[in-house]
Amino acid sequence: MGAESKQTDPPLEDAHQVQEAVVIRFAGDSGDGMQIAGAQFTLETALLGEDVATFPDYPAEIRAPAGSEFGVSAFQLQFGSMDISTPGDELDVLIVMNPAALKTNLPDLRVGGTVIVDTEAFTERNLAKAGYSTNPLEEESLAQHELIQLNISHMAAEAVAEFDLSQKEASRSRNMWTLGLALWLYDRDRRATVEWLRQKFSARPEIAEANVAALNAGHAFGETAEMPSSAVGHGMGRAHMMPGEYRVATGTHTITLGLLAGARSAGLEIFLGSYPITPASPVLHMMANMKNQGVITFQAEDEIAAVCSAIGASYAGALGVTSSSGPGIALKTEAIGLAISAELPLIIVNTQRAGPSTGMPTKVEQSDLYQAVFGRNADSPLPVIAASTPSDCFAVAVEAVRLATKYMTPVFVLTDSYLANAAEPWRLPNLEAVPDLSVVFLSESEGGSALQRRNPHTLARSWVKPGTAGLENRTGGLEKDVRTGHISYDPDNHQYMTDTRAAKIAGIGADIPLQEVSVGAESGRLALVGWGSTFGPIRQATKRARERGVDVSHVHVRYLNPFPPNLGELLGGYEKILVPEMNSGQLVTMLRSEYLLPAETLSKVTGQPFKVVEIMDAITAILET
Amino acid sequence: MGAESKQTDPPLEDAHQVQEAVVIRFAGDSGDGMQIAGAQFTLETALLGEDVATFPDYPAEIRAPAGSEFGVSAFQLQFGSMDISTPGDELDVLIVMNPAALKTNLPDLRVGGTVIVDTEAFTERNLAKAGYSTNPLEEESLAQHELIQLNISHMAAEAVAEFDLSQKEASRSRNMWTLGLALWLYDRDRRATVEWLRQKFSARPEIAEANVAALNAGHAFGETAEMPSSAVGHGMGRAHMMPGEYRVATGTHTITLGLLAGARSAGLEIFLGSYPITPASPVLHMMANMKNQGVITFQAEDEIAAVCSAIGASYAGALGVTSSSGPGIALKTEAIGLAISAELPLIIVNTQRAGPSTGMPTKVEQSDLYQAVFGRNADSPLPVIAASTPSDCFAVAVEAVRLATKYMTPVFVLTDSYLANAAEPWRLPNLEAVPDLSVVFLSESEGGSALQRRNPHTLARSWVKPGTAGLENRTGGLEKDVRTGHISYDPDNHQYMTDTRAAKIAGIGADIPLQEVSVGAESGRLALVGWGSTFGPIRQATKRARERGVDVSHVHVRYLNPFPPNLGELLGGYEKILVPEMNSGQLVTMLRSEYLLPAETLSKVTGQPFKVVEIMDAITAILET
Amino acid sequence: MSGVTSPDKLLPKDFASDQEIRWCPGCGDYAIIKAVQKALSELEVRPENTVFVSGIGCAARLPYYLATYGFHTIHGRAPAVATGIKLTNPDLDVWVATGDGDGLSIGGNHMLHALRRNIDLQILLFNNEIYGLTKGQYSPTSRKGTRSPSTPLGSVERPVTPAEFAFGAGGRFVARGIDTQQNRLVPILKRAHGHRGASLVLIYQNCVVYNKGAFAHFTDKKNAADFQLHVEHGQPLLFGKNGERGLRLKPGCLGLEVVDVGAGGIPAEDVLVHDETNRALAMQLASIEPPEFPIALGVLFCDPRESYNESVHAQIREAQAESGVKDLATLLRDGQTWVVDEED
Amino acid sequence: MSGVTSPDKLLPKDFASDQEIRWCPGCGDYAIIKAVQKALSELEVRPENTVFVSGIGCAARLPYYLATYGFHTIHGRAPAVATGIKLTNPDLDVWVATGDGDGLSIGGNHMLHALRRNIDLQILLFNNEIYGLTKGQYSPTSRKGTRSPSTPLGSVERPVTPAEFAFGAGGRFVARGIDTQQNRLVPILKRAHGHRGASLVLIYQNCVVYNKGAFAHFTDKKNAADFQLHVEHGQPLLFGKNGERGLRLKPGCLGLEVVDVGAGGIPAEDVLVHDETNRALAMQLASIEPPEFPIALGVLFCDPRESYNESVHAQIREAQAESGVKDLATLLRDGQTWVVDEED
Ligand SMILES: Cc1ncc(C[n+]2csc(CCOP(=O)(O)OP(=O)(O)O)c2C)c(N)n1
Ligand SMILES: Cc1ncc(C[n+]2csc(CCOP(=O)(O)OP(=O)(O)O)c2C)c(N)n1
Ligand code: SF4
Ligand code: SF4
Ligand SMILES: [Mg+2]
Ligand SMILES: [Mg+2]
Repeated sequence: MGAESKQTDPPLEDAHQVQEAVVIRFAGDSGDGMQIAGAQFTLETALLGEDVATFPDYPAEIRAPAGSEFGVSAFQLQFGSMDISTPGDELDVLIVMNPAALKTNLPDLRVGGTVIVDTEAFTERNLAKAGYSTNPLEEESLAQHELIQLNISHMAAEAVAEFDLSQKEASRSRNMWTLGLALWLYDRDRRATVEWLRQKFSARPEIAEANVAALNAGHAFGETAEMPSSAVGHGMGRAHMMPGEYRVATGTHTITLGLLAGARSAGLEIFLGSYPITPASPVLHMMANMKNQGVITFQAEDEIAAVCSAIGASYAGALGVTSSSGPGIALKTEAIGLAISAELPLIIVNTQRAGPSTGMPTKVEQSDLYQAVFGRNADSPLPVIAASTPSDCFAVAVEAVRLATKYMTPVFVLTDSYLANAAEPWRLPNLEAVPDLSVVFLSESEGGSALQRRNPHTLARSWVKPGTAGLENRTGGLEKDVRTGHISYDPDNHQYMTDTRAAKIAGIGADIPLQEVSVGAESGRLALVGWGSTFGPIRQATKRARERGVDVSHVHVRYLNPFPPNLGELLGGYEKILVPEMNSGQLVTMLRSEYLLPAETLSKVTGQPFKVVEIMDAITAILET
Repeated sequence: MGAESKQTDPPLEDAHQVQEAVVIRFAGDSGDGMQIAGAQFTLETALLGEDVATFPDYPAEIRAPAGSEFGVSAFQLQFGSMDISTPGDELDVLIVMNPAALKTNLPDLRVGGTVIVDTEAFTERNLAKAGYSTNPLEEESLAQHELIQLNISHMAAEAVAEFDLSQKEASRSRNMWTLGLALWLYDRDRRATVEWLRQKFSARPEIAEANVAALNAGHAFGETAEMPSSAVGHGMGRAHMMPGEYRVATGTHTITLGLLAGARSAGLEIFLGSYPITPASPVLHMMANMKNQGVITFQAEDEIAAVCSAIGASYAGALGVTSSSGPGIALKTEAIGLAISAELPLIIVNTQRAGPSTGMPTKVEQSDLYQAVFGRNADSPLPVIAASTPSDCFAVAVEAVRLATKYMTPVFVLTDSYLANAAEPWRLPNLEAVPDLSVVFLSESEGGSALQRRNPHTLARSWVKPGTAGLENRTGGLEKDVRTGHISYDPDNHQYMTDTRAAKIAGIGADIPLQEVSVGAESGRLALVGWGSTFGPIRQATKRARERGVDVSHVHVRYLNPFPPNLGELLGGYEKILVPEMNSGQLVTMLRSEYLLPAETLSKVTGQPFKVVEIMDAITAILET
Repeated sequence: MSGVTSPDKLLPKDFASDQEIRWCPGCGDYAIIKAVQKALSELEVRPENTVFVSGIGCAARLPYYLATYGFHTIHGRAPAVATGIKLTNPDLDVWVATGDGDGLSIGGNHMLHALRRNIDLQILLFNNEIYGLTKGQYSPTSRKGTRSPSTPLGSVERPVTPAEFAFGAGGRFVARGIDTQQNRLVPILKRAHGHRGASLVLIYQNCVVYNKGAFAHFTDKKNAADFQLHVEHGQPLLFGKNGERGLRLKPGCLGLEVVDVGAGGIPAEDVLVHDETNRALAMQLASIEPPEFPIALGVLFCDPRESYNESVHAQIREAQAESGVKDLATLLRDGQTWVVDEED
Repeated sequence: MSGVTSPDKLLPKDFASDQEIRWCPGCGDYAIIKAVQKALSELEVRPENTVFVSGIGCAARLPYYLATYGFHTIHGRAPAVATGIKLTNPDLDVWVATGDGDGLSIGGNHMLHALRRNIDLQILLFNNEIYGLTKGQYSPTSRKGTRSPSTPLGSVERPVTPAEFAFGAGGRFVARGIDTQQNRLVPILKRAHGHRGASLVLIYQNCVVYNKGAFAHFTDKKNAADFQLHVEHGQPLLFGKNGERGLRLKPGCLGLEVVDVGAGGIPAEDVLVHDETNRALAMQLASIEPPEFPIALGVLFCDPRESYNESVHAQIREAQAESGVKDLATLLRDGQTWVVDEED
């Protein structure tokens, strides 16, 4: 089964209205508040009923020197009435707060697109910092675009002049002025933003009101100034969203809530053992914010202690969870083997980032699939599942809880920095539909070894909670006798236990949904097989290609180990298989090995998500050969 | 290319003389000196010119309680004039020092085989400890075997009575008495053993002489007593060994010497950063014994520090080596990524053991192949090579030095607990044939970034040694600009660097020998594809099957990543491919994926090496289907 | 302890599991386990509420031989696993069994942070100054010059003094004992159990195979009186066969000195009195060693602070009291929501 | 420092690399790097013989900005990498740049063992009591109650005092300085360089973004005189605007106390004199803190022992002198050999 899409498929006549979406990017210095402007634009847009997808992209540096190229922080979003599943390939509108932002972002603006600049920031000093020897605003280079020059800094300062702010504080309102203008351009409300500002600055109302004033001023400017008509957009109308209650959420929100929902359904406390690392820390932060929900978070001294504490928690009868990113996961692999050997539930969330080694910590990649599936010493199988959209993280988290507790096994959940940070309208899950995951701890000894009693169907051993009289036992990482649970070096026993561990995980294949086709037909000339956050661009590319009559389908795999039982047969129905991945080709290795199908790889390893057009080009190319 | 065999193929008429080999096992308490008896028997046998293969198998416990089943220590060897590449499937002769040893080892004795017991140890107490309710010496159970009851303890004590030994010391000479008898049975010299005893106990000559006396007494007993003729063997004649100078060596000796030979040829100091772990510690111990060779060994606080110190050593211009076993390797995977990113040579020796987790530390398995090839975060390719016999470890170690320094990359060397401990006659390598691996450090800046100067053929960057004026530079685990070596988050640069890292390792494929067929034809009905220490049993099984006219070949893969360039084509020439592995099927996954060939797995995960007959049965089975 | 049904006081032997012990004959670990079983019995704890967590090593085999819950984890990580157990279920008594390699080499960082956080664990560190299980390599507590398989010419490293390390890590309970001194070890173990916070008990343990007699210079009968100082809170720091020697402050500096007491020496009342809440004194006691000084044994330091587990749960309770546990539906709706109607 | 050819003394700026510095404006790291460059210049070391090794964190970015060799390794592991470098080439000056998270959280074990072994590294620990690079989570040195993204209700952990930890680890050189006090930091760095063994320099560093003013209670101008005690070997432990306060032994116990000096107080000669080789004193100085005491700054302790790298190489040299470096052919033939002839 691929990831559930929040979209109903639009009626056919809508399908080609690609223009029914707009891509806009706010870009400025790290300190310019672009992420906030983008997030609020997203919220106002979502509240309008339009669909939206976002892509925040910020520098690794905390506060890079003002005006430097590497200090540019950007927030891109695509919105519209159609099925929006990516933040967009090319920009229709680019808003830049300084020369460095112009320099680094202009290449992404489409020909004919609009660029709005804050002229005040185009000083000689700033131009020099961005490496411009001449002022681009005075040059040919922007001729292909609609250039709107506004002294935003000045107008924002005027708008907040009446408030008693320091100069620094006053200058921070530029982002709200800019947001106000952007909201006007696309005919969006400001109410949610006003509310948000007043709540955020409740301790300093003058700051809240100054920001509201700047927001209103930007909006008013749009009303009164003569904005070139080409730059003025409009409401796109509501997207064809599935009925339900929605909010804007990132993958961080959804995965955290999903884990909580799963744990509640299982009747377990959550214990998160973690160690900060970009881009995985937000899960720790959000969990830490749920102390009032009884969640225990433990910031350990390192990733090893983090995973070990989670294993201890599971041993003691809680749901042990640990979260990190690739380099931190590497440190956990020995301990994950212990959880496999001792057969304890454990959820390992890997928010992937670009590598190898420290790599590019804030950039996206999905290159830890090998690590999740194969990255331990000895035969140590475990289930691996991946989320495909921010919304999908919720269901994946619940599923992880189900698998971990039902099969007494560590479970890998793969997300990435894109999913963790990107926001989209999230249809709130129907909590009644969350499956009943109630865990039953073994409560009395029924003869034999408490530890080694296995459910004959799942092959899972029973979960024994310390504190239970009569079930005292000793376990650990040494091989265990199949009957007694005691240490055993017996050759046949080791074979049996190894086979049992393998069979237990393989058996999960029969307990997961069959693989469905996300877009397209169940057989044909070409299947694009994806996993994780490539869902959006693959989906869009497939849809667009199909609109053009190309016989291509999109299959998105959530269950990466074991695969859904019908996957091989399904894929066998296509003439060609192309596997787009943000790595050098990892899923493709697994598919080829498992099914002996000549799947090919479409690899992108730039730290940036796929563009739709890149996948469309690959479709064309593979079908031509 | 498979592992080089030390054997010339015997002339055809010899090929069926399977009886020209004998399998003998010494078994007793951990404290009974069985490993020494076995090792000396091996040496005397090898010195005779016979071929020999050994299998020491000892308990995890340091000094298990005397007489307990789990405290039994055994040493098995096969010797003869034929090509001996395994320690043998079934025992011809079993020598046991107590009831527990009889109990645990008897099942391996062939029908009609000889069992020699030390009757003195068959006390009620010892029988009870071994779980015997009655004395097996008085029972039917041994009827299928030739039982020889000797009061070894008593006779040994008498032999040493004249020396001034404590009772404990005197009783320790039992193993020498036993060895003396065994040497007589097979008509072997005692000289090397006498020499060894006198050297070992040079500080306490009375102990040396007592042991010599015991040895001689055992031998004399054979001469004078009426030993059943069925038990008396004979010299087998020299095996058809390749001409050359030989010694007896384990994989620990050969790998250590190979690393030293490689480093000397490269002109580099060796730095070993390691942390003790069974069964990898002997490499550390042997290296630590080479301080007088200038080798630096650093017993680090943990495996992470061990690999990091080795990386530091390589950074400083030495050959950094780190050694461990699976659980310890798991801890090194993050740092290995650093060596990949910084492009530094590093040799990682994994002496594999049974898992998952702590598993069965003293037992053999080859289940860390996935970990070596795939077990890191992100796209982080590196070469992986495996040794197939104790002798082969030398060449593999030299090759690891070549690849690491020529390609500026970490290299995984896989061995296992069998190879590390098993002894065989080792044809001393021709040191002139060790390739010239001279390393040239970059000595002057020729413009551009010192770090990022790449050899256009190997794609390796140059090695810059701190201390070199004018080449000061900064490097690390962040992504580096292809031209300057500075930190870069540029999307295209990351793609380029990722591709370059992949191409560099893939390029090694063109710089390694083509895959050869170890036994059999270059195409046919069936290929057995192995790697690592399964070499011996696969070779024997293939040869025996071929003697019976079965069309089967043996292909043994040393280069596991990248594969030899002709491997796919070669394997394509067989109708069926069977991959025997001491894991749940790891190489088979890689072969299927790489070549889309329907290779099948023959898995054995008992902590024991394959028996020849197990592989022969599998050959029969697969060819019948 | 399967099958225990009566709530009667359990005997030491009731805390023995059915597993055959696999330490070498003569190993100091045998004495330690006896003391542990006796302490558990005297503490009248329940096996089901007791968990022993260990890493890897000979010492770390301890849990297998106890009839409590036992978790034999991975090398060096027992304090981290135990932290997860204790935070999850603070009602459990959680003990850690570790060695000088497990606890101070690979596991040094977890030891540091467990002590610093002051989580309520009893940590028993069996210090034999050697890696027993892996056949005798030197450890971070091995003395300089130790010949071992990995240091055939003698180690050149300066060892760490575990008690000093514990103070540097902020430990609030530090005690020392000798494997075979059951009468002294049992009370120490009981004190450790009583201390609500991280309790570190350092046990000199004789590895008869790889480091035999490493502590003979103060454990041997003939040396015991002169080189063992058994400290007791409120009691003068006296040692020697008849308590004829003692410690006092070295005048004018921050050190201690050995003095003769009584006839020919200083008056008994001038001898320093042990105050287990005096960290500076305890740290000095941790550092003194033969031949100049005796080895200080017993509870060197005990000065409790709120334990980490108490603080964590207090904070959770407060947060819940303030905002209440929200139901999931409410949590999902954090921030603004909107509704898309059927066929809008 | 590409292109340096003249052996002339290099200026501080000659130790700056061509990389644009990426710390936040106002970060204390700017001041530290200036001090480092000045110290390198004054030490007249050569850039090519100098290696800066770091882990991950804001602090760990230091090597990029220095014109020496630089290795930015992985989180927490710099001391281990540096150990390999120093053992391989003892002629190199090896410095480690680390943070409170890098060096004491994930890297605490390597720090312990580097100090214990006494390998000749200069370890600069930038202590801002926060994880800067990962956006402000609390660290093992953060004070109890620290609100951070991972402790929104305040941390409940007891912090470690880095200098105490260093003593527990057996460190032979422990010094403390403040980021912006260049005139005091430079001499400290030079002393660290001069000490042949592991030198730990703890630097209070202001993270203006996530933990601004964490040390204001003793670094602010108005507090400096009363809460900074700059220790100097052989000099009395005086502080206050006019040195009108001092430390002395608290009579009858093992502690220190603050006393008024001069008019109305005790005579100046009764004030304790700093002895940097007195470990007990140094440990007390490491522990005192405001408001009761000032913070002790400067070289708290320096009492050299043979360095690990010296010992390792001395042992190798001895072994070689004894048996000589054998050629490979001889080594191969260790034990007994025999010859199989052609066509035997
Ligand atoms: C990750 C890992 N590294 C290394 C080992 C091997 N190992 C097991 S126990 C041990 C040291 C034991 O020493 P200590 O903790 O002092 O315990 P003792 O055996 O002396 O009681 C080592 C190195 C391991 N099991 N796992
Ligand atoms: C294995 C691993 N875990 C976690 C991280 C994330 N990380 C990078 S720096 C850091 C902490 C930095 O704190 P500190 O050492 O105090 O340095 P500062 O930034 O405050 O100077 C963390 C947690 C990482 N890079 N690698
Ligand atoms: S090796 Fe040493 S510590 Fe381990 S069981 Fe034997 S005597 Fe005890
Ligand atoms: S986050 Fe803090 S420590 Fe890091 S550069 Fe910014 S101010 Fe400095
Ligand atoms: Mg030990
Ligand atoms: Mg910090």
